[in-house]
Amino acid sequence: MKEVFTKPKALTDVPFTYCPGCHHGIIHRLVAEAMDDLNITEDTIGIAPVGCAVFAYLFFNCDMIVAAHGRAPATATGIKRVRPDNIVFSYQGDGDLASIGTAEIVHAANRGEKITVIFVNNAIYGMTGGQMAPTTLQGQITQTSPYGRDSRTMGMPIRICELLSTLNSPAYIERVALTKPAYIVKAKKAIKKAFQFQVEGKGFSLVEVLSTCPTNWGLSPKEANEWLNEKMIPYYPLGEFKYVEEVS
Amino acid sequence: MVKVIIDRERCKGCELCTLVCPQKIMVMSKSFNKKSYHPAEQINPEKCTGCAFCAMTCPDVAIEVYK
Amino acid sequence: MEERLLMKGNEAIGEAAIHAGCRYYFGYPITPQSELIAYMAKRLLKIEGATFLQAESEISAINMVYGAAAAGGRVMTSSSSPGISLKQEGISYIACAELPCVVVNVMRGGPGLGSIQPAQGDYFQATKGGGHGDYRLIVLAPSSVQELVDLTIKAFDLADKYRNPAMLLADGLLGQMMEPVQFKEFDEKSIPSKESWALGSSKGREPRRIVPFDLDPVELEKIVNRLKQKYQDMQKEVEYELVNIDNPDIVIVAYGSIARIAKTTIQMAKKEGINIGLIRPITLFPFPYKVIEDTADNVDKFLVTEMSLGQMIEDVKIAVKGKAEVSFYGRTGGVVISPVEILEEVKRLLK
Amino acid sequence: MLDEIIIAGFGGQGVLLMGRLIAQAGMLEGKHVAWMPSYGPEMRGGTANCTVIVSSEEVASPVVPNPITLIAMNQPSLDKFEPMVVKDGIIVVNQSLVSRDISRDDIQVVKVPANDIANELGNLRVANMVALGTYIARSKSVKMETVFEALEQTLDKRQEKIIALNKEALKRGEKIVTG
Repeated sequence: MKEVFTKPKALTDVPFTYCPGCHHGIIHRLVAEAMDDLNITEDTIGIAPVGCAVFAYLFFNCDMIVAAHGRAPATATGIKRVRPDNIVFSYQGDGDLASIGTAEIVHAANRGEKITVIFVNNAIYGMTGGQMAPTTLQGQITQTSPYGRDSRTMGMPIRICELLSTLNSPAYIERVALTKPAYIVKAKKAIKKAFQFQVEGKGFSLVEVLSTCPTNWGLSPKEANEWLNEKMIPYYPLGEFKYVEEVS
Repeated sequence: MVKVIIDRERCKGCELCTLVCPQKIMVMSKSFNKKSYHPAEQINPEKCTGCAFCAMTCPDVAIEVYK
Repeated sequence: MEERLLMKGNEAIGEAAIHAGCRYYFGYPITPQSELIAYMAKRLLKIEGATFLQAESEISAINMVYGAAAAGGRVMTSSSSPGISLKQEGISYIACAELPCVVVNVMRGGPGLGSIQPAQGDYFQATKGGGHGDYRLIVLAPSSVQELVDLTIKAFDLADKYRNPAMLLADGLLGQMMEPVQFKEFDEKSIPSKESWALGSSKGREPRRIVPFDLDPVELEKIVNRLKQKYQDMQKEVEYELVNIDNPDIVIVAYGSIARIAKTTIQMAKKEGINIGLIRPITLFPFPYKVIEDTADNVDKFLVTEMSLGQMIEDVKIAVKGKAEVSFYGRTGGVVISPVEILEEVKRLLK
Repeated sequence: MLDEIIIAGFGGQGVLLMGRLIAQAGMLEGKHVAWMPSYGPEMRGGTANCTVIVSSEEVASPVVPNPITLIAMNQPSLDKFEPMVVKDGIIVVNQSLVSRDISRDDIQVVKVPANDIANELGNLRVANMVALGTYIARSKSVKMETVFEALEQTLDKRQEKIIALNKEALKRGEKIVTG
């Protein structure tokens, strides 16, 4: 029989540690598929963040390192500068990338570091139990916005793709979602493209993946998908924000 | 002939596969696995078109599809 | 004999690092070490394959060091007191991950933003870990521009030998002053290969994972105990200088630039018939407890002088074990002690 | 031999370079030397000073509270450092910018109209070299030829004219002492 769909080789056999319905697993798989497709697994060095994905180092069949909270782009920079021939990716959540690590991601992007960033935006802090993230939607209830996020005192949710697209240096930036098979197909293409850009030495690439956190949102996986479609996508529009053919 | 293999022990019963199956032949089992989840299972396998949407959407890489 | 060059301390550190094969530098400007970052830029940007990067912050810089060290690069960062505080989290990670790197601290007055004048208020931070958790740095304390060179090179070698961060603990006085220096020939082949543990291509081997944590406390304790063993092994690296230690009236214990100032005090005292000895720790971690203890068997007065409220004195007291009286003289906030002040204190103690 | 010198003046008068040349020359003559600048915000427009030690023995403290020699390039520097000079020490004072007399009578004073001479040479910026020339002639801590050599090593070799002008200024300063 012909394989239509099997587990990518760039994933280990270790079962994911995520909650039922959490999109991290899908994203891990898409990253692994991209590594398989481009035949780069043996040359890839991955960086796990602090957050739910801290265990990502267990799941990928390549060299991995765990970075300090928010500092993955800096750690990636150090690795890539020493090993420019390796493929370096960081995997970061919204608290990690868009709050504590804002300076690191902005400056790595602005320097045009030749790295690939997978940014998982689920609008909440997962590992610490559901606190407000910089990407939490207006009115969204979390442990630290118990009456709903109030933009008058807590600011508006940060749109990272839009923010980074104002910079000159990034080569490729796209936002995707995973709530429908069609979206997953697009997300896979985007993640592969982000790695492809690095293989071709084109520069900094980032894919923001809108994802669910059923546990901390207090929704079933099905309801979480619906909430993401109805609430998140209108505020975080999907699509390509930056695509530079040739980087000078 | 399509063959869908579900790793019952990897499955966490999130039901996402049941939502995307165009043939509505992915359902949740009444039995439970060692982690105490009701794993997904396929009914009426002859109706399966092999679109692999179930596998694509599975967050735990618990589904494989062969043709 | 190698050529003598008149070099500023900060620049001498930079040249020594490059001399020792350091090809990766990440830093952020701060007085009084800014000549060092500028020097690294000037030199490394002209070396093919090397990296000089002015990071967005000290925090980023140390995490770039973490990445570069994990990838097997000979890597350095430098800063001064407030900037070193910002690096502490990263240093703790690097220590836990057992990666080698060199961190230079050209100390200035503190606490807070402090002053930009020379001080020694970061002794505790440097020698007791500095960040969170049970760990230690190798800490070397130069007291001349030549020693800035020699100990920078040594810091890289010890960092590699123990796979542990090493700190060069200088101060603004040493960083800013100029003295003649010589560079001994350095054999780049002496740099140990990192291919057995560094991240890179996993072709033909199992993928590697550098993980500075373990959520299982029993497993984490094993890691920390392994570090402890390493710190015990480091004890054999103890280094110190003894001056006039045969039967002195009193022994001064001082490190870095203050030890040099104390040497002038010793010369001045000699003219007045006072016999002062000096113990100058060159390694602050590991600390030379034994030589101080042995000296305490024959001398009943110790004077510790520091540009702080008194930090190293605690280690001296541990070493002396109550066998002698240990006094302290210090200035803080960036005020440099003069040889005369120390002499007056010695006379007061000998009365 | 030992000289411990504090050189002080306005920022921009080139006092750090004066000290650097003494140290460099001392090193070239095989002596022990140390050079220590004041640093910080005062360098920008305020006063600047540096300490230089030239010695036949190893240099212990690079910090010199009581210099053997003071080169005071302006009045505030004289006011600040005059009381610190050791008994029987030397003060080289830039007469062009200091109007008052030295108040102490236990030290030797050498006056040099550094800015006036520099002005005669057509470039006020070499006033520092005039004063340096005077100091070297008076103290003999290093030889004038070695200072020339240090000058050539320190300044950009392509600026031959500047080097020549600096040497001229050093010689003019020397003449204040040698006559």
